[in-house]
Amino acid sequence: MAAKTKINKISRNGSKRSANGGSAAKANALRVNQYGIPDWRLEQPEFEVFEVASGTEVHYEIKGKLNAPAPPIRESRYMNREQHLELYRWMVLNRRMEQALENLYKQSKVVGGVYFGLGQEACSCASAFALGPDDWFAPMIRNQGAQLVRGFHARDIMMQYMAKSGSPTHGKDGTSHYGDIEKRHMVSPISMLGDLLPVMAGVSLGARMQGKELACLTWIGDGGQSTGVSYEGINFAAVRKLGLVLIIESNLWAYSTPTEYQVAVKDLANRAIGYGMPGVIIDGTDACQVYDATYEAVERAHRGEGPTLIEAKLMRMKGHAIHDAAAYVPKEMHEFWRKRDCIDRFEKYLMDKKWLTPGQKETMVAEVEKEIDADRAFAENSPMPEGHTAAEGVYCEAGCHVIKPKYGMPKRAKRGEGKLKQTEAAIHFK
Amino acid sequence: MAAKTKINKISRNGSKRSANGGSAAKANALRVNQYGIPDWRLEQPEFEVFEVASGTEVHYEIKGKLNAPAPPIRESRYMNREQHLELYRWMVLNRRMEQALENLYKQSKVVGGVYFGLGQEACSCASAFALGPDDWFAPMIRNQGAQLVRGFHARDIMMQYMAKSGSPTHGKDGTSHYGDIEKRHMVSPISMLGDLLPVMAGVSLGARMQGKELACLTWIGDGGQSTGVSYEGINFAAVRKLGLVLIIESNLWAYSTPTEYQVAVKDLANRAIGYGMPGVIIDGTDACQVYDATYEAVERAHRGEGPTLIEAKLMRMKGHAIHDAAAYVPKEMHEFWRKRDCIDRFEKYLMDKKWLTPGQKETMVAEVEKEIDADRAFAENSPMPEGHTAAEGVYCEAGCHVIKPKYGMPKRAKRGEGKLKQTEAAIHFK
Amino acid sequence: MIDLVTRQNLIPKNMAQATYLEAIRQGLWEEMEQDPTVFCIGEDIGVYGGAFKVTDGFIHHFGPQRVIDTPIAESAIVGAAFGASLTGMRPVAEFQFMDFIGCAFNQIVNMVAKSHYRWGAPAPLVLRGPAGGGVHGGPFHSQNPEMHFVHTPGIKVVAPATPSDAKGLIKSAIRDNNPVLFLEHKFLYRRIKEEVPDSDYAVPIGKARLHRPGRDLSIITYAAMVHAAQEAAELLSKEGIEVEILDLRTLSPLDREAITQTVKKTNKVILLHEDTKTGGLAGEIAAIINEEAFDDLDGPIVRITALDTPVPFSPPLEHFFLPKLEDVVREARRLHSY
Amino acid sequence: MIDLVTRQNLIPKNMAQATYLEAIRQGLWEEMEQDPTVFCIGEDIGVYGGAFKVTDGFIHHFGPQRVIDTPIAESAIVGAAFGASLTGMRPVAEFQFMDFIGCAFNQIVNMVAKSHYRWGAPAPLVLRGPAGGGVHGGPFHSQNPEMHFVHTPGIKVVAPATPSDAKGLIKSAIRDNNPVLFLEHKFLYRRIKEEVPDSDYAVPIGKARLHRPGRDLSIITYAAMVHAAQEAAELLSKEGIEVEILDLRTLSPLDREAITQTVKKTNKVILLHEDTKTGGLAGEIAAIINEEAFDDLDGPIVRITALDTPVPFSPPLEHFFLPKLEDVVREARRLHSY
Ligand SMILES: Cc1ncc(C[n+]2csc(CCOP(=O)(O)OP(=O)(O)O)c2C)c(N)n1
Ligand SMILES: Cc1ncc(C[n+]2csc(CCOP(=O)(O)OP(=O)(O)O)c2C)c(N)n1
Ligand SMILES: [Mg+2]
Ligand SMILES: [Mg+2]
Repeated sequence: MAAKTKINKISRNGSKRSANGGSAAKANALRVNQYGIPDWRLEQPEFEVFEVASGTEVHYEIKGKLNAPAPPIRESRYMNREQHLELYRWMVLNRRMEQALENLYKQSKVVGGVYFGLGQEACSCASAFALGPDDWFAPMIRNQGAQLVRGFHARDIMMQYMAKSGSPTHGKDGTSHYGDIEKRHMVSPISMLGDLLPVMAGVSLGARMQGKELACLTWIGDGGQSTGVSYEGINFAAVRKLGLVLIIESNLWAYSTPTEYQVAVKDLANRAIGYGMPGVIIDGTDACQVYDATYEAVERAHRGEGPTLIEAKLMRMKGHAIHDAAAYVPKEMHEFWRKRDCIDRFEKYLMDKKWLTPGQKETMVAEVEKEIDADRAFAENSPMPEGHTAAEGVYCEAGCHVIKPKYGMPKRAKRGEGKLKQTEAAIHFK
Repeated sequence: MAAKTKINKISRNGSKRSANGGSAAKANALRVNQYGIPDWRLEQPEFEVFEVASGTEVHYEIKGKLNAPAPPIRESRYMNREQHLELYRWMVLNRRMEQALENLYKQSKVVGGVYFGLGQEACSCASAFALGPDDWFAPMIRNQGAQLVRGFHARDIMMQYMAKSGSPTHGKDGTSHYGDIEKRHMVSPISMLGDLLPVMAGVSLGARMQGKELACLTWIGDGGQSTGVSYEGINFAAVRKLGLVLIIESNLWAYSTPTEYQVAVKDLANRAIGYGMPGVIIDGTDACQVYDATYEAVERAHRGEGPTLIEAKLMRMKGHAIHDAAAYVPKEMHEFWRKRDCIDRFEKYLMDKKWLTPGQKETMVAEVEKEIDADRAFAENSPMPEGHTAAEGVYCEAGCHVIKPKYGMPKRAKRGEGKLKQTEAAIHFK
Repeated sequence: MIDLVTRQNLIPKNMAQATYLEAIRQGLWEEMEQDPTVFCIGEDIGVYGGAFKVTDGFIHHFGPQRVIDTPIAESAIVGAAFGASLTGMRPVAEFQFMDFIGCAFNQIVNMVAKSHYRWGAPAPLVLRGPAGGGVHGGPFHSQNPEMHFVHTPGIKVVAPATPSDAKGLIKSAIRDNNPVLFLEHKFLYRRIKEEVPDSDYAVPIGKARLHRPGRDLSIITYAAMVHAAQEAAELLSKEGIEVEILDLRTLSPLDREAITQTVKKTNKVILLHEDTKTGGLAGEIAAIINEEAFDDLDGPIVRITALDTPVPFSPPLEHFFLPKLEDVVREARRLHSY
Repeated sequence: MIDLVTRQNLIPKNMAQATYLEAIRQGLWEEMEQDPTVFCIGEDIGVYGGAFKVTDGFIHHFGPQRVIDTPIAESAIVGAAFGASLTGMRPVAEFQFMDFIGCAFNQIVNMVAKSHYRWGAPAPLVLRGPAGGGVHGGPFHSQNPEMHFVHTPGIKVVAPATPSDAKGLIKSAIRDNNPVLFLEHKFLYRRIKEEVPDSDYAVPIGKARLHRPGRDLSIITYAAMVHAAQEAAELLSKEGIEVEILDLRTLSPLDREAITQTVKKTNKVILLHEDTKTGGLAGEIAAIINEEAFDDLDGPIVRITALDTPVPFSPPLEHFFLPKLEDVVREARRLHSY
């Protein structure tokens, strides 16, 4: 059998690529940081968090230019008018749904706590909105907006929190801990931060074997990215040029811990250098930047060129979860970021452009509220699961699922006929 | 109680520091890589490893400038003549001891396999040699030289391999898997790669609480540094500015896996940028570079300024362990690096300087051989452990160890008298 | 000598009411006051005082050098604690939830637990944090990880059921020269309260506690299930069935003597735990009883445990999943009449 | 229906001699030939063929796309395998040594094992690699990690003792729609050889195998210890003690019926395993026997296991540590005359 010799250059982000890889990510870059990482932001906020220890007490303070005006929105290079408006609607739905969740909580209709993405709606919605129809995603707790954008309904999320039988997990798990591998291609997160990263790399790997280059979007916090498994997952994706699109949500806190105690580097996007993959810094409160950066990363993934690390700078505007008043956060910090609210600014941008009028907004909000009301009613009226179902579903039993390649049967390598030969080589322990 | 307010700026490798932190590491840098990482090497070898897949077979090939002449040794800025000679002796002892181990293995006197640091003696010995007397270290399997430099004897290592009762672990474990927290301050490695990194950070933390700034030296392979725990440990050290001195031994292979399939970045030292700590690239076959870079990192640790990442470029000159003929390594690669042998080049350097004559060398080698012979005889004649001791020592029982702070009782913070108050705050799950 | 005394006997004079949570706080605080080598390390334990507020206020009193917030990196936390312990410190590392212990599994099992055996380095550290369910925490905030460590030679495992034991055992854990996994049952944190000695006292590791003496059958259990057993015992007592309850307190090393003694006394035994069944502690105890008291058994050893599933989130599911009072009562009746 | 047949009956006509290692290789190769969704992922499994050469030659035949060398990152390996399985692939991930499974513990236990229960996503993947001692591998190359996963609902655990079972079970593991931990005993890799069917056959997961029928007492065991039991049985047979040996083959789910059946037959039972004692599988089986066949027991259940220590390196220590032939013979005699 004539053997055709194929030479695969092993991927290595060596000298041939420019400083920060992805030419796509670079095109738009007006500015790069000291390591050549593109920084798309129109404002580089300047402040630092300090630990202040008096003789009897320890707390955090902030110093810096805290009354700088909010920056404008950066023009999108990829979204058209309709997309802007659709995205705006998702962001409004995201926020209003979370307000509804807060109310449900206050009415004791929720089991456990509630998590919010307040101030981060652009980061959740615009990124999910930039995915192609077949692409996969895996949200974290703050990315409830992404779930809406990708086809779940407020009621699904409400029922998750209310532990209802009709929830996507039938009450087995709560919050954003659900998924769908059939239609919406959402991988369920688990609580342990970072474990999704290699999983999403693996989704890309599996699809590639079936001839399909997917973008696999996930998010991780500035805190969560400290886990070892995050590193393992990103590195693996970089080595195998898998379609991981990773957004690091640098929201300045991880529960009560300021990023200063999480990492010693100012821009987490710098870690891209060490992985040998492109990184980019964006303003996570600017829906257009989030969309465009994700869009380019998705395109790159579709071309099979490998992963992208997007660092979105923003602020967690509530406590870790509903029980947490975030008393440890210096007040000025919330004030500074409130002025940078992603919805307010996007709305103003759309109105300035005359793409949205106050009247249209009112109509849209009313529709959104109606949708939420209907979903809330549905969720409230749906039953709790029956106890005995707790015993079911640990294993995939006969007939429960058909396993088959989603994108077609992988092609067999055309290689020598080769039969299995006995192995006689030396080994480590005998 | 008058409360004196102390403001601790949280460490963050922000804009105030220059591109790659450590000014010490920089002083000597004639050259930096594209990200500003100092590169002390006098030669930047140019080659790449390729995976070649024919129709019936897959193997690795190498392409590049493979007949470049070996670079000279870089003048040390810190070692004097005696130190050069002492270091040379350690390297010779390191290599000859490993040859003795190989012979013992061939005579079936060793239990299990044997690991070698052939070609990496400079990296093991010169770094350990740069430590201060109180500093700690934790060797990996290839750093048997470091153990000799820090006060263990060839017989200790031989008895570890021979599983003798008199071995440092009394036969409980083998190879370099032993330690000493009393005198030599060596932390025992475990097989799982990377787990030592947070441990060494913790040693530095514990000592700091006792008022002592230690340098804690450890090594990790270009393969081993892919583990998540490596990342967690380095990041923690960077955030808390702990005295971790980390040498990444970029020896181009991890067992049979070329670095190209391990990481997508060319210089692992670039990861220092993402950690927010200084990184430096050295020629790991140049004892002077290894010594000087470690010396500066140790000084930095002693000043309490934090960790340093040293990437030593070199080549694993044998298989993974004695059973492995390394048939997967392209031959030219061994040839290329054989010309760069760390002992031959250091020896020539010393002879060129007239610090070492052929006669002196002969005497020294004879002494070393004598020492090894004596140690081998001792090890061979020492008994195996008695079976029943297998049951002993799982727990530290009364009287077995006295736990006390090694560097003095930590000072109590002078803070308010404060009594424990009841806590009533909201929590996550009730 | 075993320590089969009722709780009351253990408690010295100087006492005040404290919840299970406050009792742990007291024990930890007192040890930090007495011994400057003790320090705390974990996520959000400093200014915030920990997710459950176990170290609330500690940073103010002991300073940020001794109450250390870390990155989210459990393997680094355990590794750093171990490293510090090698220099003679006594670190107390918090897992925000015990469910996250899997993220440090290798570091605990292979680095820490084997260090004394392998190379003679003691690791006097404590790994502590909230475990257990019943609070609708779902699959990742309700786990009982004890068996992974009961099955790991070199680390001790403690799981107190009462405030007094919680305080006395956290102190013993800190003073122990071995690594100790200290499992705090989060369901109990603020639900139970009792008189707890103010003064310095400690409860020995490795000793079970006779929670309730009885005649007819024994329930061997630990942590939150002690209270389920107590409820059942009170109900059964009305029917004339007198249940003896043995609270193991320490899960590794197990108090074989106490286990044997109660079996020899009542000849019938129920093993009750909140952890899932297969591979759970009940199996180990069943084997011990077979080894030590086979001829004393007047009926089969009965296991009552959670189902072999992850911990489900929804209240009716979690209720179904967990061992229930009615299970205990039913099985006790059945065994009594065996 | 249980499957209490002797080995011989299971084996179809078309046969050739194969070692335990070759049998695994055959099974894996055949599945990869038959099903293009099966692929291998792990450290040094490609050009090198794996530390023990299980995948030797695979990369040449199936290509580097289906035999993937990874960075040293066990959590990434398991995570990526799981991710790929979500797209309908059937990944077979190798741990270079099973001792390193602790580095992927959280990913396995919390991501993979709970996925079907929590959100209905099946994870048809196999985690395989060499486990077990007796080769002087020391504390980190000899471990038996089964119990961590037997105690984890949602993952199956398989541990074959013979070449035929190894081949038949690796095939079943790959075809299973659930995650399966496949433990290869490295002591057996090249030490045992037998006729193994060439053709396509599979051994069902969840079924024990009657390795040797007997009358007087039962030894329930698995993996390498099956052969120790066999040796003991041959010795004891000369004394007129006829030992029945049940090879569990699958450790999770356990074949309760087969266990019960052998106990009901011989009324006396020894539980034998290489894993350490406390929290080992013997405890679980003791509890099952108590539940299923308490009244059939004519003597205490005897456990023979390794010591509760790490696996020591030096041969005399490891010998002392491991269950020994003389232990089995001695305990069998004692139990026989109970
Ligand atoms: C491995 C792991 N350790 C600890 C936790 C507990 N925990 C949940 S969220 C959180 C903070 C996360 O911070 P970040 O990743 O920055 O996300 P953010 O909440 O800011 O969006 C912590 C510590 C966890 N979920 N997983
Ligand atoms: C966590 C973990 N996974 C796998 C192994 C098996 N293993 C031992 S050494 C080795 C290769 C190490 O390569 P590298 O770190 O580059 O060191 P080198 O041998 O090149 O010095 C592997 C895969 C291990 N020891 N630990
Ligand atoms: Mg955050
Ligand atoms: Mg290497």
